[in-house]
Amino acid sequence: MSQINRSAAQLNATVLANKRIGQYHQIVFGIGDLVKSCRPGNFVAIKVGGESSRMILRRAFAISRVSESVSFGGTMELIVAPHGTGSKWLCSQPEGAEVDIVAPLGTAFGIPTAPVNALLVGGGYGSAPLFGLAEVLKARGCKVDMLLGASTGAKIYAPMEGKRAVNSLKIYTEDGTMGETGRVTEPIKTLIDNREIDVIYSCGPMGMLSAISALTAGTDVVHQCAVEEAMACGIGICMTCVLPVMGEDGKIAMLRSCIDGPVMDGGQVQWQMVGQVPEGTP
Amino acid sequence: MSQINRSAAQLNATVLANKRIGQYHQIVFGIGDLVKSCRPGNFVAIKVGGESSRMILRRAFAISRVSESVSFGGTMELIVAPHGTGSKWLCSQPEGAEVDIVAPLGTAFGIPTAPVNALLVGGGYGSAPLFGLAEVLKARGCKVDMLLGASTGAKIYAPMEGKRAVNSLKIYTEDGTMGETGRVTEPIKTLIDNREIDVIYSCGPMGMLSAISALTAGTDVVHQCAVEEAMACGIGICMTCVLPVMGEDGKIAMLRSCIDGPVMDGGQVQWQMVGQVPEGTP
Amino acid sequence: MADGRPGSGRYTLNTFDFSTTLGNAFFNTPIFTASGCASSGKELAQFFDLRDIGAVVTKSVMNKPRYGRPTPRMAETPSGMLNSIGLQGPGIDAFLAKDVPWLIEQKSRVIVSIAGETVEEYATLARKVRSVAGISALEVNISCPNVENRGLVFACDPDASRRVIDGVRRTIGGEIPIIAKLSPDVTNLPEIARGVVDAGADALALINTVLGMVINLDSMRPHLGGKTGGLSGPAIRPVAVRAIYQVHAALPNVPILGMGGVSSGRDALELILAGASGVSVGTASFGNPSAVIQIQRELHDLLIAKGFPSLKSAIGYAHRVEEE
Amino acid sequence: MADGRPGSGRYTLNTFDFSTTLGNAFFNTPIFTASGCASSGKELAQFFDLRDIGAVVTKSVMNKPRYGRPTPRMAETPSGMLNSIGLQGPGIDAFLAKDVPWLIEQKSRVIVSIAGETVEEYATLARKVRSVAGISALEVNISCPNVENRGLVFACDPDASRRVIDGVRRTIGGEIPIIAKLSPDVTNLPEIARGVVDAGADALALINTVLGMVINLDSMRPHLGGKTGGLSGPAIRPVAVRAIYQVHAALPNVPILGMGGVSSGRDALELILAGASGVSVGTASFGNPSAVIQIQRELHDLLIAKGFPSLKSAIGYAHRVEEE
Ligand SMILES: Cc1cc2nc3c(=O)[nH]c(=O)nc-3n(C[C@H](O)[C@H](O)[C@H](O)COP(=O)(O)OP(=O)(O)OC[C@H]3O[C@@H](n4cnc5c(N)ncnc54)[C@H](O)[C@@H]3O)c2cc1C
Ligand SMILES: Cc1cc2nc3c(=O)[nH]c(=O)nc-3n(C[C@H](O)[C@H](O)[C@H](O)COP(=O)(O)OP(=O)(O)OC[C@H]3O[C@@H](n4cnc5c(N)ncnc54)[C@H](O)[C@@H]3O)c2cc1C
Ligand SMILES: Cc1cc2nc3c(=O)[nH]c(=O)nc-3n(C[C@H](O)[C@H](O)[C@H](O)COP(=O)(O)O)c2cc1C
Ligand SMILES: Cc1cc2nc3c(=O)[nH]c(=O)nc-3n(C[C@H](O)[C@H](O)[C@H](O)COP(=O)(O)O)c2cc1C
Ligand code: FES
Ligand code: FES
Repeated sequence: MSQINRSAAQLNATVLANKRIGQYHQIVFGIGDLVKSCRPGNFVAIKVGGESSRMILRRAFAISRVSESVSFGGTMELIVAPHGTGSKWLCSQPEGAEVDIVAPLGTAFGIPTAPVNALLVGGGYGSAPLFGLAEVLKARGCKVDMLLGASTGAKIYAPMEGKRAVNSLKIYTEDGTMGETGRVTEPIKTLIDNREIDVIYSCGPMGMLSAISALTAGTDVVHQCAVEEAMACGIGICMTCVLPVMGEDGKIAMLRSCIDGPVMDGGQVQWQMVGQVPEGTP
Repeated sequence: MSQINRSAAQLNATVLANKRIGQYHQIVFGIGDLVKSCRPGNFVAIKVGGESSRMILRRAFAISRVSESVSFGGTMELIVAPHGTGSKWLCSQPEGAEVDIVAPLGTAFGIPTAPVNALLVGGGYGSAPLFGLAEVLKARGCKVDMLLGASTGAKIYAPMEGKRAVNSLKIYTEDGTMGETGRVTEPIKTLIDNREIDVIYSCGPMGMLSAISALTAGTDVVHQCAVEEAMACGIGICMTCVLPVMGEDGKIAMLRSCIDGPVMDGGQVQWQMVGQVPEGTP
Repeated sequence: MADGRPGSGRYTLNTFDFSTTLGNAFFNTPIFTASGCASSGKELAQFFDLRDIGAVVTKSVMNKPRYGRPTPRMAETPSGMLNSIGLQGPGIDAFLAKDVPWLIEQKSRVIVSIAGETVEEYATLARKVRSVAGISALEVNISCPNVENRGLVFACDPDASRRVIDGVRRTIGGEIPIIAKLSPDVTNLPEIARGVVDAGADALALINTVLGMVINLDSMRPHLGGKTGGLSGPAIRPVAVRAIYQVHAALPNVPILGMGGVSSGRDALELILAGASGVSVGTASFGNPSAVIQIQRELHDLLIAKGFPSLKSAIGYAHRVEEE
Repeated sequence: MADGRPGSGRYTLNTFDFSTTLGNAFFNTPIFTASGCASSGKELAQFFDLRDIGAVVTKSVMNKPRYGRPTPRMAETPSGMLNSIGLQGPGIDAFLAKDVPWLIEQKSRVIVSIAGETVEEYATLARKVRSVAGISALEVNISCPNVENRGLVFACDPDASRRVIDGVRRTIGGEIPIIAKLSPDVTNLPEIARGVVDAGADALALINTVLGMVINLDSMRPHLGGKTGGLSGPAIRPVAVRAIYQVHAALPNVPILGMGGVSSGRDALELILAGASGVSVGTASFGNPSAVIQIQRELHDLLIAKGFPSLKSAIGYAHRVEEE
């Protein structure tokens, strides 16, 4: 049997809670034993719009957290921005609704075997998977600092509970409505120059990931980023979600961000070429 | 301004009640003052499937009854068979849901100015508009007898309250699970021969309407029937719902059952040619 | 900033120019009904004032009265529908005597759509239309079977298309513009378009329905009385956008009346950016009797929100070459 | 009751014959993946056993490795989607060395789909495929731009289509059947079909995607990196049914692998009644990773419920002439 999608299963998950937090919805699903296969960085693909919907493709969302509780069994939390018709539909699902999901999908953040100094950088709802990641890193003895940014305060997702797992948390908004005014990438250069961090984990808009990659380029800092490309299938069969990535052989390949990602090595992604194809294509 | 669709309005109607009755759903909508324009025989066209539905056409349903109450204002009742995706969606709408309707549409049953002996014949959910009609006829001093038929008892719709308006009610089912075993058309010949009735009002499957027209042909009995043809628009603009009908000029015309019907003169409809076009078509 | 580039909402409701032209015909707004989806106009008058929209495009009329095709004439399909009406209608004489005067009385702009089975029939229809005053344009629906050539649809045959338009052009003179309505079911749409423009069409209507079929799973035969039918509605919108974009790229100076699956202002804008000078709303009216006027309002507000100074500045805007 | 007529459920799971053939290739079931919608098979193996379906049709492979088109490569449309992948792939050598052996090891039936830019490239690909054992059939995707003729898609040009198939036929010999995959974007599909059959195609695959476009309302330019894309999904099902019905009527003895918007057993049956001997499931797998196997189960049960003694007896049943 193939190794691709090897933990993935399709199931009807029940909405256990759906709460508005700022401009997002925090939605909790009952997914039973599937939580055991979910790792920080993985995502879920959700069927939207109900039975007779004209929307035929699933929508992808990062798994924010999973947990197991006595009363609900395994649960999975998503942080969803009501963006277009599909995500708005999801945000409108009441408690008790059943939703068709495929999970877990994609690569996970690599967890260091030894304690390291980790910087977690999240943009907008990109912070969602970082809190679960912080817990895992913390358990491994890592020092975990977090930077969150967004255009405005209502787009910062930073739950109280989540903050326990981080050593420090700093927030940046472009309009200054929360935390510092400015971009989340601003303090990173100093942190790198001062050799305060060994690895950066990032999740957020492609521009942010690209900017971080530029800062880590030529340094020893490892940059693991969760990319976000439009996906038609989420399971590797359609080839719509590709990114140019430098391979070990020094050649650029168009890799599928759904199965070779979403977590990728930021240093290998050819950011300047995203949305293009490499030279020399027939 | 045109006379076509002249009482029709489009509005969001609230579902006030939705109750299963046998194989049907009795659904009551709040439609306010629009009840004043609704006549027995008119129908309503309903948008189904919600915002992002792949169903782009409205579904037609006969208005079963309208009434005005102090607590709910004007209400409209439909009897809906869960047939395919659209009608099932409608049957699944909970109390409080808002549904986009266009009503009232189409022709109404003609009401005699003098008291007559009327026979009302309903097949399946076709009985729905007949009870409202019975009340109007009764108020005009008519004698109202009713025959209802269906393949099986669960498909007979005959509400308690409705029976008050009729002098007699006889039920026929093909499988004998309710009333007499047999077809609703069986007793009609005798009633006509015995000159017990002046006018037949019918609503139900096309086969039933056609059979009644055959029985009234050559007699003095007027036959007003509510036909049911697949309708794309319900308002006269698409020409999908046509039936061959003999005009006063002795020529056959393909009339739109949504605006020249659903109530038509059964004696004029060219039943043997339904689903065909008249000879001599270019 | 150059003319025709969207700014940032500087244009207001008052200064915004919503008008459009197709050949020498002027319309206050670019939103029209689609032929066959508004009958002769009367039926929609209950839902909005016909004067408020760009024009009523009437159902394609033939020379003689016609019964059309047997029922069933429609089948709903995912985000679309098939129809096989077969051009049922009263014939051109009754139509010009009754339906057109009513529309003109309402002060509605009228585009008459004609359909024929021979090149000769089209010319006859054009001659009759010419004799009536008050018509803004003539839409020539050439997606009809050519009885003189094995029933091959005119619009699928470059030569037959040209001959129809040529005959119409010569009959009607230069008074009212000719809009040739094309079928997307061809290998090379720009070629057909170029042919009819060379033959005298002032504008093009794109697209007619896409040929389709549904098998009824009860009878296990084709569901429609006419077996095949025309697919319309949102399902075909990407085909319409492609067709308009392709033809506008090939013939940038020929105005296009776009249609196909438009059911919101954003859909209409998509067709306009692709190259349509006006947009007809068809199937959407079946699901929503007020669709035409609602779409018009949405388009108006959207154009202003996007910062276009006028409808005209948005036409074909997706083709611009300058770098942002 | 004559053979091939549905009875009333007399056939049970045990006696029902679900098998089909395309040319001389035999398949246990008539449900396949669609080229480009299952990659090379591995990705779906988590969701069902590849041995259980009729065959895996692999993504069209070219002679050389290929990056494909720039992103965005997809746009969702009402009940459909556009794609513009541009045949990204590893090239035939790597494909035959790695992907095909894996599938054969899984005991999956394999149909290899090839795509080229010249008549010569198709022949080269066919020669390479011929050298590998265990392949059930060759699907020749001719909906590709012909670099030798102004990028005109092979499948839109009767002559170029014929030459491709002729070249493949002569290279591959008679061992495995050739399935020519056609585009619906042509004026006369039966003509193209007849041409490729005359040139040696054993079967036809109908339909490839329909050419479409979406304009992005933010950038106000074509949304896809490749500007136009192929429309697939339920939106195009009526076009697929029509294409299959038309071609089966014209060439009743040529087996058809049908596809286009199939997302349930009832959809698959529609295509089979129209004339398909097998059905490929494409876009439906994107929305539902188990779609192929679920559709297969539903079709199986539906055929039995309708009283067909075998899959074969349902093929083209909508064309029957006898009165009921
Ligand atoms: C790996 C991954 C993880 C993600 N995690 C989250 C998350 O945790 N929270 C969250 O709110 N959103 C997340 N997104 C983005 C989310 O998938 C889109 O917001 C959503 O698909 C939009 O669908 P729609 O119907 O609301 O919008 P529409 O714009 O109507 O969607 C139309 C089509 O475009 C695609 N699309 C639109 N926007 C995006 C986008 N930004 N990224 C990818 N596809 C898009 C849709 O999937 C759909 O196919 C993630 C995306 C990816 C690929
Ligand atoms: C004037 C009129 C009055 C009606 N009154 C009632 C009523 O009171 N109660 C009731 O239960 N039903 C009534 N019907 C039938 C009802 O419209 C159909 O059952 C319903 O449209 C089926 O839609 P669906 O999506 O459930 O089925 P589907 O089969 O999925 O519908 C597919 C398409 O076919 C059309 N269609 C399918 N069946 C019919 C049908 N029998 N008649 C017309 N169009 C059909 C649908 O409108 C739709 O466009 C009436 C129909 C008409 C024309
Ligand atoms: C029921 C129906 C009838 C139509 N009749 C005509 C017609 O008579 N003449 C014509 O040129 N187009 C006719 N059309 C095509 C429409 O004018 C339009 O080109 C097509 O439906 C695409 O637009 P839409 O998706 O907005 O409906 C008809 C379409 C439908 C759905
Ligand atoms: C993302 C995607 C990629 C495709 N790639 C190919 C391909 O490589 N070769 C091919 O012959 N067809 C390709 N197709 C077309 C499909 O095989 C199929 O013919 C078409 O999508 C219609 O079927 P569907 O509606 O079930 O998807 C592709 C379709 C999609 C959606
Ligand atoms: S989303 Fe389909 S391959 Fe990645
Ligand atoms: S349903 Fe459209 S004309 Fe009657």
